Amino acid sequence: MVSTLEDRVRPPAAAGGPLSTQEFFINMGPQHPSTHGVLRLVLKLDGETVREVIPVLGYIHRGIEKIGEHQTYRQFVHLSDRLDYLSALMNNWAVSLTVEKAAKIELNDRIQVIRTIMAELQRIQSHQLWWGVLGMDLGAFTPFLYGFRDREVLTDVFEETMGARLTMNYIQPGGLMQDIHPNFVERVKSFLKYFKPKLAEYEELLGGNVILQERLRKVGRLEAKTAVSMGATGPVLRASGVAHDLRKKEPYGVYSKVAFDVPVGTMGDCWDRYWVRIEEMRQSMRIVEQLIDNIPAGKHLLVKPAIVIKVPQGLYYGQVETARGILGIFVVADGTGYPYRIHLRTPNFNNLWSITAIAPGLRVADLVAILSSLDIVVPDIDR
Amino acid sequence: MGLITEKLPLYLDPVPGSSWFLGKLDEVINWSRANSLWPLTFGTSCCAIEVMMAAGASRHDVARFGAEVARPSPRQADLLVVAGTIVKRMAPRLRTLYEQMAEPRYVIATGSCVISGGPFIYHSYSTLRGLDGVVPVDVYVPGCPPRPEAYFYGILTLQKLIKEGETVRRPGERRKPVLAALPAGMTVDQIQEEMRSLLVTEKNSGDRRNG
Amino acid sequence: MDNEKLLAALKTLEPQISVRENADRLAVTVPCERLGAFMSKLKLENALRFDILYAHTAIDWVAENRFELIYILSSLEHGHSLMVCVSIPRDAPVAPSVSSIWRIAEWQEREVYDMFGVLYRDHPDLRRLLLEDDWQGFPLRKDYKDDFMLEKPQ
Amino acid sequence: MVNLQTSWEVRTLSQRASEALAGGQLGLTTGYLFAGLAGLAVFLAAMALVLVYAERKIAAHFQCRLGPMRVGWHGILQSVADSLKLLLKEDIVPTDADRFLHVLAPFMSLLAAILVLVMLPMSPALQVADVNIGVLYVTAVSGLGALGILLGGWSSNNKWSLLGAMRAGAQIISYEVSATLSLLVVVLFSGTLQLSKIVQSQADGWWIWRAPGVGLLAFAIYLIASVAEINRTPFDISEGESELTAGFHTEYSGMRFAFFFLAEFINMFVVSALAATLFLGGWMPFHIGGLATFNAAMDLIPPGAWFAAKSAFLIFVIMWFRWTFPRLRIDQLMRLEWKILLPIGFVNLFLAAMAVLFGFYFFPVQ
Repeated sequence: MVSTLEDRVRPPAAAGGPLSTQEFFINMGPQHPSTHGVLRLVLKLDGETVREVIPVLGYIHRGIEKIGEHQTYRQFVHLSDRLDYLSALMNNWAVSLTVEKAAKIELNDRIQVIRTIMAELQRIQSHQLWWGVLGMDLGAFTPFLYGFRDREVLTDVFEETMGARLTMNYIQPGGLMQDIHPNFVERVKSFLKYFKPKLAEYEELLGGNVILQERLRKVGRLEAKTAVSMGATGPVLRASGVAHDLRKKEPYGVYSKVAFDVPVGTMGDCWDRYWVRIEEMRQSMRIVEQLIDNIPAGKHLLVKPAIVIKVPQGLYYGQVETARGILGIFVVADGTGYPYRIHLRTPNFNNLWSITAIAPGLRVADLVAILSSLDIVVPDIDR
Repeated sequence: MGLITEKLPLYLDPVPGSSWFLGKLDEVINWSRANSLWPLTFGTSCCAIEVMMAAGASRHDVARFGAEVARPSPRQADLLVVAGTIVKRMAPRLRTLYEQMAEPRYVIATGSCVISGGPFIYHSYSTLRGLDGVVPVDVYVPGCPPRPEAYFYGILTLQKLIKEGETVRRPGERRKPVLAALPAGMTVDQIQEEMRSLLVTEKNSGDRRNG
Repeated sequence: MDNEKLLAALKTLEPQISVRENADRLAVTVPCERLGAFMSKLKLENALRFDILYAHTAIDWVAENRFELIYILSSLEHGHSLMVCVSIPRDAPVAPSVSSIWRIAEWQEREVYDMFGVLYRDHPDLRRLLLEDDWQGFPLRKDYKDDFMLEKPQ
Repeated sequence: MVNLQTSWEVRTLSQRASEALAGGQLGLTTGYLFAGLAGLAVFLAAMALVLVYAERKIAAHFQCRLGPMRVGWHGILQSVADSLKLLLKEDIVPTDADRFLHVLAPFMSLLAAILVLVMLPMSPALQVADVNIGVLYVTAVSGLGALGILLGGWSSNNKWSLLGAMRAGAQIISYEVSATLSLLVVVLFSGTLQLSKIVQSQADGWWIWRAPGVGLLAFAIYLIASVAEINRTPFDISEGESELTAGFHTEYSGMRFAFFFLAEFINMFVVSALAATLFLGGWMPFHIGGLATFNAAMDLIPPGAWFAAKSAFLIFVIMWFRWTFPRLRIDQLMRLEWKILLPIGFVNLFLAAMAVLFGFYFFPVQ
C-alpha cells in the first residue's frame, strides 16, 4: 500500500534495436538555480521533452506545525514570517486574523487600514521580486536587478516602521507591533509616484519583448477546472479564468471599502500568469492610494503586550489572500494559551501540485518558465 | 594546480633564500584567492533573499568585492554560502555539494538557523541545530536574516582570513571558525565569558536601566 | 446558502451526519464508511458544488484514542464553505481516499500519512511527502518522541 | 579615385619570415616566428582579461551598479585575480568521466578560437598569416569549437552536461550555415576569399553600405548567427544557467573551466573582428569613394585603431544583447534558423549575385 521514491523512479527497460531511444530520469534540484531554493523535481525526459514531473519535497521541512504546538499564538506569528518570507506581513495577518476571530478581539479602523496598506505594499514588493526572478530564469539578468532596485525602496519604507527588512513580525493578534513611522505616509506617496513609471518600464523591458512572449504564450496551460481541482489559488487560479480573490469574496481588513479590480486571465498560460501579476501591482497601488491619505486615528495595539492570548476551545480556520494565493491557518484550540494543533494551508504547496498536470509534453526550458510563473517559495511548501 | 601549490615548495625548500620567494608567492596567491570568491548559487530560505539576492542587487552590489560571479555548478565555485535553514534531509546533499567543490573552498554560514537552529531549535524533529556538524565553517554571519551589509562584513572577514592564513605550504588548511560580527582578535569564548559576567552584575545591581 | 439550509441539504444527502460543535463554520461529522460517497456527492450535487478542497489535515486526540480527519471545503460558485470531520480509531487508522474527487487531496493525504500515519484506501501513490522514506514514526502524533528533538527548558 | 592597392600594402608576419628565410637571414626568420607566437599568446591573455573586465563593468553599469571596485583602481585587476585563482584551483576529473576526452575538450575549444585568430588582418603590418582561402579556412576551423563543447559535455558523464552539449552541437552546426551564407555575400562582391584582399576591396566604402540593402541584411544575419554560434544570450541555451545548471561545463573546474571561459571570450572577439573585417572594412579607415581630401583626413588615424574600434563596438553590441534579452527555447532557436534566417540568407545571396552581375552597387571596382 505504501510505496517509496525508488519504486516511482525505476528507469524503464531499454527497448530493443540499435537506434532505439530511451527515456531517462534526471534530478532537477535540490540545488538548482531555477527551483528557487531546495525543491527537487525528478524529471522523466525523452530527449528534451518532459514526460513526467515528480516533485520531491521536504528539503526544508522544519516542522513548523509541531513547533507551533509549543508556542503561544503571539509567538507563532514570528514563525509565520518564515513560511513565505516574501509575503511575511500577510502571513502575520493570517495568524492574527484567525486568533482574533477565535478570541473575539474587535479591532479599530486604524489597525485595519494600516494592515491593508502594508499588505498591499508587500504584494507589490513580492511581485517586484517575482518579476525580476522571472527575467533571470528566462535568461535576462538585468530585470532581476531592476526589480530589486525598486524593491529596495519599499524595503526602506518597511524598515523605517518595523525595523526589519524581510521577516517583519509586525502584525500581531490584537493590533500591530509598533505604530507607523511619522515619515511613513510621505514615503509611501513618493514610492507610488516613483513606481508608476517604473512599472511601465517593466512592461517595455520584459513584457514587450518578443522572445519573452514566445517563451510564455501558450506555454503551460492550466485549465480552470484542473486548477480548482488541484487547489491552486491566487494569481495562478485567476490566470486560469476563475475570479476567486478572498479580498472580494470574503473581505477582511478594509477591502470592502476600497475600489479595486481583480485581474483575470483567459488562457491560463504562463503569459496570463505574468500579466495578472503585473496588473495586480497596479491594483495594489490603487488600493494604497485610496487609503494612504486618511489613516484614522486610534491605538495601534488593543491587547496588552505581556498578555498571553487565550483562545476558547474549538476549531478555527481563517484565511488571507497572500501574494501567492490563499494562506489558511487551521487552529485547534483547547482553551489554553497554546494551540492543541495548528495546520497551515499554504498557497505554494497547493500551487506547485499543478505542475504535474501542465508540464508533461513540454520542454525542459518550459518547465523553468512554468516554475517561474507559478512563483514558488519553497519554505512555504515544506513548512 | 598541484604543481605550484604542492610540489614547488618541496623543490625550493633546500634552496637558500627560497623562503622570501615563497612568501611573496603566498601573498600573490592569497591575494588572488581572497579577491575572487565566486559563490555557489545556493540558498534554502529567507537568508537567500538577503544574502544571495539583495546583496548582489544594485543597492548593495557584492560585485564590488569581486564576489558576484555566482556559479550554478559546485565545481566552479569557491564559496559555499549556506543561506537558510538546513534540515536533516538536506544535510547529506549539502555535504555532497561541499565535497564536489574544488579546493580551496570556503564556507560562510549566514543566519541564526545555520548557526544554532534559530527559531527552530526546540520541538523540531528535523531542523539541524548548527551547520558545524555537516561542513567546516569559516565565517559565521549572525542575523535572522542578516542584512546584506552583514554579509559583506562576513566576506571581508573571510578575505582577511585568507590573506593572513593560507599558505602555499599548507593549502586549504582550516582554521577555527570566526563570527563575522566580532571585533578583531576576539573569540566566541571571550564573548560568552563576558556575557556571563554581565549577567552576574545585572543580577547584583538590580535594574540596570534605572541605575 | 446559509448554514441551516446547507445543513438541511446535507441531511438529505446523507442522513447519518451530525453537527460537530465548537467550529467557526458549519462542521459535520460523517461516519468513516460513508465518507467516499458523501464527498463525491458534495462535489457533484449542483446545489452544493464544493469544488475546492482548501485543506485536509488530521488532529490527534490522543486521550480519546482517535484521529479526527478534517476536510475544509468551499464552493467557488456558491460561496459557502463546510468543514467535514471524520473520526477513525488511532490503532487502525484507515480512511478512504478522496483524491479521485479533488486532485489536490493526493498530496494532502500524503502529507497526513507522513505526519500521522493515516493510511488511505485507493490512494494512487501513497508515500512519504516531506520526510525521507525510511523515517521512523509519525512526528505530528502527540506521543511522538525521538532522540533528536529538544524540549524547551522551563 | 586613388589607387589604393599600392598604398595599403599588406605584409604578414609569415610573409616576412619566408622572405627572411629566402634571404638567408635565419636569425630574422626565427625572430619573426617567435614574435608571432609570443605576440599571439600575450594578445590572447590580454584580450581575455580585458574582455572579462569589460563584460563585468558594462553589465554592472547597465544594471545601475558599479561592478568590481576593490581590486586595483576601479577593479581593473579583478580579472587578473580571477584567472590566477582559477589556475591554482584543484583540478577535478570525475571518476566516471572519460579522462582523455575530458582533458582534451577545453583545449580543443580554445584551439579553434586561436586558429581563427591567426588569420585576422588587424592592420596592414599586423597579420600572422594570410592565405588565399581565408574565409573558407575561418568557417572551417571555427567549427572545431563545437567539437570541443560536444566532447566536453559527453565525456563528463553527467546528464546535464550531455543535454547542454547536444543543444550546443545542434545549435552551432545549424547557425554555421547562415553565417557562411552571409559571408558569401561579401565574397561575391569582393571577388576573393583572402581576408586582406577583402579589406583592401573596401577602400571606397565598407560592404555594409556599398552593397545596397543586401550588405546590411547580410551583416544583420551574420551578427545573429554568430552570436548563436558563440553561445551567448539570447542563444546561450547550451549553458543556460537556470535550465541546465551550467550546461556542458558543469563538471569542469579550475583551469579547464577557465579555458572554456577563455574560449568564449576569444570567440566573441573573433566573431566581432570577422564581422568588422568583412562588413565594416576591417582596418580600412572610413572612406567615401571620390572624396580624396576626406579620405586623406581619415587616413591620419592608424589602421590598427580603426580595427580595434570597430571590433570593440561590435563586442559592446554583443554584450548589450546579453544583458537585455531573455533566452530562446531550443525549438524556437531551430525555427528561427531553419525557417527564417536560412531562407532570407538564400534570397539575399541571390540578390547579391544579381547586384554583382549587373554592377549594381556603389563605387564598382574599376
